[in-house]
Amino acid sequence: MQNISAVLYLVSAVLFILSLKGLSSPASSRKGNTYGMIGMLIAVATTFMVMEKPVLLLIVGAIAAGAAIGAFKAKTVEMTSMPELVAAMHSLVGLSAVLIAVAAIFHSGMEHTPVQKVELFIGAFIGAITFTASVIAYGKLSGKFGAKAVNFNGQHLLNLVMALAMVGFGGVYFFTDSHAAFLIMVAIALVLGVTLIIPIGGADMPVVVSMLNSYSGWAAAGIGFTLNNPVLIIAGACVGSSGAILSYIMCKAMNRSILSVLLGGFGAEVAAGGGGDSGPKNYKSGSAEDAAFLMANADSVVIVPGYGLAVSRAQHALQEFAELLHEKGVNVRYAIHPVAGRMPGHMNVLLAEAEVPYDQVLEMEEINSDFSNTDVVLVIGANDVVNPAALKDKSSPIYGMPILEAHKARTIIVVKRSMSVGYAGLDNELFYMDKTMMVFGDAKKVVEDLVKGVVH
Amino acid sequence: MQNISAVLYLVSAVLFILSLKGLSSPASSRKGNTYGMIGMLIAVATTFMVMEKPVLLLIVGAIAAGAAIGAFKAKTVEMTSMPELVAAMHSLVGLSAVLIAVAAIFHSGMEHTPVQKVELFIGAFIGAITFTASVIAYGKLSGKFGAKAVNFNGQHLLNLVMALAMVGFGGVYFFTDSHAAFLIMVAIALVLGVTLIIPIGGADMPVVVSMLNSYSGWAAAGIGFTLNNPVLIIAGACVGSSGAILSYIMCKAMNRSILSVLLGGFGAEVAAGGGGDSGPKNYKSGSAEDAAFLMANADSVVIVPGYGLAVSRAQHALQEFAELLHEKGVNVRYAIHPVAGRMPGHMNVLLAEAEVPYDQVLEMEEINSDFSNTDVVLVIGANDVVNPAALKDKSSPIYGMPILEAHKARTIIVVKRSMSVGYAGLDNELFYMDKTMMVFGDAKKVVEDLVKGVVH
Amino acid sequence: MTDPFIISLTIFVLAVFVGYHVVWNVTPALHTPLMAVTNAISGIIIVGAMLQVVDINGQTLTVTSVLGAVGIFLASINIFGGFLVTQRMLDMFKKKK
Amino acid sequence: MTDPFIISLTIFVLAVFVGYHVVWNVTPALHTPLMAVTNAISGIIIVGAMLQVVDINGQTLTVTSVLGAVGIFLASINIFGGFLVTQRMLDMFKKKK
Amino acid sequence: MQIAIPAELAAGETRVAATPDTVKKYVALGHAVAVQSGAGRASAVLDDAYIAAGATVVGDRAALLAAADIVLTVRALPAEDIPSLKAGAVLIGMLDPHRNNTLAELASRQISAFTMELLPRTTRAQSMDVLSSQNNIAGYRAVLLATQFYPRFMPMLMTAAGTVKAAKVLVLGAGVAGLQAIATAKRLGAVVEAFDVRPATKEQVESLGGKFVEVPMTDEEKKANDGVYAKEMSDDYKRRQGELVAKHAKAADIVITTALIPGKQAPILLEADVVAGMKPGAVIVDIAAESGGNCPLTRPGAAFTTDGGVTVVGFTNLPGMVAADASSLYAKNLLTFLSLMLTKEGFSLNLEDDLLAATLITHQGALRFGQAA
Amino acid sequence: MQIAIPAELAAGETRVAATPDTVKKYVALGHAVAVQSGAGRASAVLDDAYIAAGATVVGDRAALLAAADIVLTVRALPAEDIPSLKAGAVLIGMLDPHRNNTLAELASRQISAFTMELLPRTTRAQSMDVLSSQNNIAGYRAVLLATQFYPRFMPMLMTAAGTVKAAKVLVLGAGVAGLQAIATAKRLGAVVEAFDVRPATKEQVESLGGKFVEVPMTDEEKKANDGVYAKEMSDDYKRRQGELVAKHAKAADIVITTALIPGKQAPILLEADVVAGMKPGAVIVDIAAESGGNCPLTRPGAAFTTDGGVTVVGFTNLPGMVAADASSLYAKNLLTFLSLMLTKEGFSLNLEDDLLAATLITHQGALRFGQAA
Ligand SMILES: NC(=O)c1ccc[n+]([C@@H]2O[C@H](COP(=O)([O-])OP(=O)(O)OC[C@H]3O[C@@H](n4cnc5c(N)ncnc54)[C@H](OP(=O)(O)O)[C@@H]3O)[C@@H](O)[C@H]2O)c1
Ligand SMILES: NC(=O)c1ccc[n+]([C@@H]2O[C@H](COP(=O)([O-])OP(=O)(O)OC[C@H]3O[C@@H](n4cnc5c(N)ncnc54)[C@H](OP(=O)(O)O)[C@@H]3O)[C@@H](O)[C@H]2O)c1
Ligand SMILES: NC(=O)c1ccc[n+]([C@@H]2O[C@H](COP(=O)([O-])OP(=O)(O)OC[C@H]3O[C@@H](n4cnc5c(N)ncnc54)[C@H](O)[C@@H]3O)[C@@H](O)[C@H]2O)c1
Ligand SMILES: NC(=O)c1ccc[n+]([C@@H]2O[C@H](COP(=O)([O-])OP(=O)(O)OC[C@H]3O[C@@H](n4cnc5c(N)ncnc54)[C@H](O)[C@@H]3O)[C@@H](O)[C@H]2O)c1
Repeated sequence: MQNISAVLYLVSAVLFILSLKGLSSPASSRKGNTYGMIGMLIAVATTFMVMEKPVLLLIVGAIAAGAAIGAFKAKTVEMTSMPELVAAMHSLVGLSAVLIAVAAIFHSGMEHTPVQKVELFIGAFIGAITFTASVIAYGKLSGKFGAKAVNFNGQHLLNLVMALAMVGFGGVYFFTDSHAAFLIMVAIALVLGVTLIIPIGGADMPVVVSMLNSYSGWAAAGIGFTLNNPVLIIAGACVGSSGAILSYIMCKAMNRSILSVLLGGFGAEVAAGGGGDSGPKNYKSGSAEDAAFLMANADSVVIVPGYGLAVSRAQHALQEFAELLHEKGVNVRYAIHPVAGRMPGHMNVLLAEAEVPYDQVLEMEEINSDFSNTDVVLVIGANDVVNPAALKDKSSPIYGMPILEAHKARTIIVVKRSMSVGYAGLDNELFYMDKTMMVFGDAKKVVEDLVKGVVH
Repeated sequence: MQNISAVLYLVSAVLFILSLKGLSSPASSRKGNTYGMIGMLIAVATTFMVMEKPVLLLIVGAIAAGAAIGAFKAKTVEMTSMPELVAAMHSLVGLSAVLIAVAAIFHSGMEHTPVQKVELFIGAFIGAITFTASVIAYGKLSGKFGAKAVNFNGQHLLNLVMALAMVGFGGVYFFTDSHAAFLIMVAIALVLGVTLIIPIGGADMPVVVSMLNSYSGWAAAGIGFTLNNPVLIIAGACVGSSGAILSYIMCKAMNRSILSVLLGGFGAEVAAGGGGDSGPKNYKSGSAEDAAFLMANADSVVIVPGYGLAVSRAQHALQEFAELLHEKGVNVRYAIHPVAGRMPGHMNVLLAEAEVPYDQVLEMEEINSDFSNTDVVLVIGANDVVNPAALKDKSSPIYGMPILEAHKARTIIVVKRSMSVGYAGLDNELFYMDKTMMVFGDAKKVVEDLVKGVVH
Repeated sequence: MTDPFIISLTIFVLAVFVGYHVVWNVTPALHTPLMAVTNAISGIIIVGAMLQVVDINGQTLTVTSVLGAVGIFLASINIFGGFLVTQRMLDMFKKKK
Repeated sequence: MTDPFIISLTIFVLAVFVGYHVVWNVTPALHTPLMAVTNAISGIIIVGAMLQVVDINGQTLTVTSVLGAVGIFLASINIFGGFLVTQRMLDMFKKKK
Repeated sequence: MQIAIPAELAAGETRVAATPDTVKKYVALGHAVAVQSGAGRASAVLDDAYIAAGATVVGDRAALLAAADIVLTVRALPAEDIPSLKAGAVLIGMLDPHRNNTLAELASRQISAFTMELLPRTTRAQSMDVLSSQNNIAGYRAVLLATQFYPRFMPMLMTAAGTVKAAKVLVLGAGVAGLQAIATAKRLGAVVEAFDVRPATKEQVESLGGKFVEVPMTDEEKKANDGVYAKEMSDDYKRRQGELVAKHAKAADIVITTALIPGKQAPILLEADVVAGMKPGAVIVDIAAESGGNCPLTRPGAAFTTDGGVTVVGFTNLPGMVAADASSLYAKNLLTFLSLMLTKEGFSLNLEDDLLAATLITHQGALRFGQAA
Repeated sequence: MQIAIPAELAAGETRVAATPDTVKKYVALGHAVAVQSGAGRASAVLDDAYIAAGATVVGDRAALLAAADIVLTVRALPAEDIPSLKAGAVLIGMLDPHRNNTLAELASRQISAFTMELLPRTTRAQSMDVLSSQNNIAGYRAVLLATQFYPRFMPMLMTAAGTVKAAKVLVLGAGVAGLQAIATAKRLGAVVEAFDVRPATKEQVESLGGKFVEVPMTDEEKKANDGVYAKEMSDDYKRRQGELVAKHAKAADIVITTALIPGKQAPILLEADVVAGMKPGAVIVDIAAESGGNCPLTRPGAAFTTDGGVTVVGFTNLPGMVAADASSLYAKNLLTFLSLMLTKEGFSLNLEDDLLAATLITHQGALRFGQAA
């Protein structure tokens, strides 16, 4: 019995590993999710099997209630509030860890060894921090509360003092078995979760959520130690380490150090100067990898080159990228604005150098009506020639110039070095559209990264 | 005590993992090796610690003797016979596994549980197969014996019969504890090791060696199960699985299926038709990744383009590759033979299309004296213009034509689709030189792989 | 016999390695789904919670069992929510042949 | 208590995963050094051999202990040879800044 | 409205002010177009093509002009044509107002004359900017003209009979013409250097793969040349520039000069002694020949070889050497420009529009050009 | 030995048989070189440059020839020069043996005359192969010549004044000249198609980014054209070929014909009626003009425009239009060829050598050319 259950737990742990593995590439991701579900099913079933005298009603009832709520939330949540949902759910794991620890403490039929006490202590405080921190993260992400980063003097000192107090009460529990000390310790940890997270800005929240994810894994592993349950240990450790790695990867992609994220104060919202009008406007910026993924999964991509392409002489790399997309079955075309660049036919010269076939190169009149059916427009080093102000804003100096109507596409990716203006010296509202993603950097560098992102 | 040793074993297992990890990239490889050594030291020291009543003299003596021989071999072996040495050493692991199993069987102070019996059985037979198979592999690699693939009818049937017999004797041992049965089982496994390996050709030996490496890991893990020793299990399993993966990777790189390698019969020596003279000649062929690694680690690379570059229109990719090498600090130049291609200046036209800077493009007279100081020459789609026969063979129709003296370089990498001839219809002895590696494939495809190999 | 803690530790260390390697090459676009799935998997803590919901000396409604049940409830939300939401996200990536 | 075999199995399975992932991205040029190092590591079997070389009922030179000693000897060749030869190979890859 | 396209009478003028394409558009707008017979011949447009596009072909030039409400030309009409024009007619072309001595007469005959060279170079004006469209062609043509006189290969070639070196091309002035010259020379495989007084051109030259020859500039000098047009520079700057240009010119195989300052004599960039120091076989193409040339040796309209073996090419109508495309771009410029005034079958002139105001040089009897300046 | 380099007297011949580079080599070998004054002028080589290289410059042509052991020329010497030659002297050049009527006299004066056109096209001979070196230049030049007459742009350009389409270039015959023409036209941004009877050229054309126009061929036909030189084809094949070529020519803006069959009249590839169907403004450059032309309309040595507006260019000395490089490659070819015979300060003729045997057309009083055939 004991052996069978151990094997079953092992099977479920392996399924969890395969699940994580599956989720690391799009092709296998669906299968990965299924593995995870099966693993969970096996683990729960096995637990039923090994339990002596379970209070079945309570268990089944709790599961049913949780399942209903979870499934409902999952079905109804809007895709855009996904990160909030994930944050909210982390808080639940944290809370359960706390509850289990407390439950174990109050488990009158059990004596705890010193090692187990330490384990319970660790599980409880990590769980508590995870719980409140996740709640705050949820608030920040959903915009419900705390979106602004809160910084005050002595913040780090305060945190340190609390952490010490927490350990102190843990020590008291250890030596006296005092339930009260344990609960105080938990309470301090709950506060600590709040104070640790408030200085971090909304923009860094995804990293924080991933960190909390990692914490919740460690908490589960901690509980696993206490209960001497390998599936908890393995699943918890996998989640813990993979969450930590994921945070690290995300920081790297955002070009931030993980330390500066966690210490807060850097994560203020990105905002642009704008044309002096209506205050700073928001834009979204993404990595070349994100952009590559979007384009590789599009049906049609239109590339709008401009003077910046010429400046960075990225034409060869761009052609290579377009060819790669083409091989993946994406319909790729180039749209050339008559005054793109700095001399008549500037873009043609570049594309000819890179041997772009003439039939992929379209004039403005040929392509303009197609933009609304285009999945992704890649605007690369162009600015004025895609400025919608030319169509709409009578006061604009370029009013009346026909433009490439990139703003009509489903998604717009703009590659340039900064938010600064082009030849005509005008701000471009295209950059601030909801469906626009800015990818900052020298065009050549970015395109090379796009190539890597697609080759992968 | 027990706990301390377990922790130390764990530490040593972790060090082994770090060691393997380190070895997977050149930058960390040296560190990886050191980790491995430390891990081994800890494991051995810990074992001393836990042993009750060890026969110290015997142990230390055996270690000292082994160390002396091992160190001597390692210092004196020629770099070119490295694979043989590795194969030879595998045989030792296999043999030790057998010996340990037999020793355990004869360990009069111990009773074995059924599970342990199975484990001993598995450890012993895998070890035995590893032992003899490695000896044969060693023979094939060193050219001492058995280099030819041996195929006969009913080969697979014979193997099957022996395997069944082996399992049968294992069964007898299991039920009767008969030492004799166990020994017979081992003897059959020893024979099986030979018959399994003889049909496999010399060219596939590296894959086989890697497979045997994997077996030796499994054997160690098997012994670990018996002895309930986690470090043996972890190290053995890591070695076992990594060896298996490595074999798979190697097969993929050679474009072979692992099954066909292991079933043999495909692995006949590669040989070329030659000019009808002196029988088939041997050449070495490698993957684009190998070539990329060689060039990325060279100080100087000279690229010799020929008509094949033009045919596959690989010039842009080639330029990208050269630029990547350049960024890595490699001195890259192009050497243009006056009649390369099919029209005067053919190569110049191509390189100009790809915007290769003129100062990287050298004439034959400028570069010929440099070849002997060049680490790697990349001959890409060229043939006649690097044919040494033009210099040496008075009977050759191209005798007297000056050539690019690529054969003087330290390493030559030749990219072409096959061993077939060029414009002048002549065989080229450059391709058969010891320091030449052929990389087969369409030039464009190969160069793209080279780029990937360097970006990695 | 070795202390079970040490064994747990061994398993723990190996699992950390596995977790580390398994996600190392994840595509950026899968960050969110991956997070959701790991979140669901961390719901494995339900096992711990279940083990608390036992009849202690004949009593079914102890502090322990109730707290455990709440834990089960929370973890279940997590498990079902996590896997199903991942499913939904993955459905957004259309397949190409 | 769970059967030690199951625990060993758990550890074994995890170790297989680790081994698998750890070498997955190895550079081709490191195939041979990697093989040599794994070879040296598989010399860990020396631990098994050592455990045989004990005084059994006061006897030091039993079949078991001698066979064990031979095992130690062979494994040592392996260990020393493997690590040192790897060292030599790695020295061939010169460093670039 | 009746639109007339006379043949160009100026010597060597091969272009024409309307192509079948633009004729079709005018006709579609409800206007009538008459073309002088043979007007398109030198631009590879036969009379039949005009007819097919909906125009009438007229043999009698005077009658053609007399009937027209709008006359489109490339160059200014010769004086003898002016009496034929209808009073109040609109005349559009590159009328060369700085050197045109028929303006008074045009004014007196109540002609509304627009000259395209004076179009402001704003973003909106780009599609009517004849200087851009024609200079672009000139830059392209200048390089091909150079190859015609250059006794060597442009690209580097390594052949069995030896290696030929790539030509070194130096482009002076990196405006529209200069940039296109750089692009064309690069295409042919030459090694290209370029120089301009405006610092902004450095990036533009490099964006085409050329190397920029940089004369060190003070910050004020940089600022002064921040605009679209080049300014006259200080003597000190000119000296420094002269030395540097001389050094690069001596190493060059082909020099293409394009420097113009609007309305002024072209600046001298290549002194006679510099030319004397150039290699035998070298070629200079002076695009600025028409406004005096950037080289004092330039003989406008001709090519000759100096004693030192340097060929100086001063042909003046480079766009005309690519007549068909030059005409079609020019005609398209005019079409866009006219669309500022043409309504469905009618005509309206809004002098608030800066493009119209700037180009209108005679109107309702008044001479508007040169009055403000 | 005394080597003489007379000036070329043939009309329009701008090349010269030695350059300062090769002169230096001859002198270094211990020979004396005399150059007729002004011989290099048209190739941008001044007399001073020869003197600097170690030659003497001689004004008197007859004296120059009379003193020479070896005479290097580009074209055959005019009949009046022959009496000046020393008996037993060696004469090397492109002597055009098929049309040269001075051969008998050369033989009778005991001249050893080598004609470079007859050099076998083996791998070893490549560095002396004047046909390759000069045809290569002709192919390059032909494209530039076409741009000179073509009234449009070669590359595609999208500008504010409209888009200009890339020129369509059709190259007929993809030998050395044809391939270089393809490369040059591609460089300029044209869309290039090419056709040749030899199937092996398909891959070569594609290797330069051109599109091969394929006339379906039977296996025998393929086999027949497996060699280096084109063979006369069957009438049926010619009909199929004619139709296909006509179709592509009508769509083309520029046609460059290069098809030669050695020693024969050039094949007709572009019939008059095909030319009539081509677009106005189109240009035909017939590199084969000298041996009759691939187009019956071609006027060797001249360019003219048909009534349909198609310009046919039949200039005959295309390499001579890139005189400096043509001379330097030619001179290098001669140097390599001479090195088969020149020893340190001496001379030895080995008739076993296939290269010498094939090119020697008069020797020791005997006329060797045309005797075997
Ligand atoms: N075609 C002609 O004949 C001609 C002649 C003269 C003027 N113009 C004018 O030029 C403009 C052409 O429009 P356009 O859209 O091509 O150019 P643009 O409006 O000048 O915009 C170019 C953009 O490229 C970015 N950029 C510059 N270098 C870059 C690099 N290395 N990597 C990435 N991005 C880079 C710049 O943004 P960051 O600085 O943020 O990177 C800039 O906003 C029009 O206004 C037109 O009127 C055209
Ligand atoms: N330059 C001239 O003017 C001229 C003119 C005529 C003849 N030739 C002659 O041409 C020869 C030139 O020498 P070369 O070394 O450049 O060429 P080559 O001797 O003809 O060799 C070219 C090699 O490229 C390989 N190749 C062809 N297509 C390929 C592809 N797509 N990918 C990879 N490899 C490919 C072929 O081998 P696989 O089939 O195995 O791939 C072939 O052996 C000389 O013999 C010269 O005399 C030159
Ligand atoms: N609306 C627009 O955005 C638009 C349209 C067309 C042109 N332009 C700009 O107008 C500018 C002028 O174009 P252009 O080609 O008609 O100019 P241009 O023909 O008037 O002059 C050619 C070039 O010569 C340079 N030059 C003048 N004096 C010089 C000297 N002493 N030494 C060296 N160089 C000297 C000028 O700076 C200019 O670049 C360009 O910057 C062009 O990009 C803008
Ligand atoms: N030693 C060598 O390896 C070497 C050296 C130089 C040239 N060659 C080869 O010699 C060959 C001939 O070179 P060339 O340029 O002097 O040839 P060429 O000038 O004699 O002829 C030009 C081309 O016209 C083609 N042609 C002939 N009749 C035709 C017809 N009716 N229709 C279409 N095309 C026709 C020929 O096939 C040839 O390709 C080439 O293949 C070249 O590669 C070899």
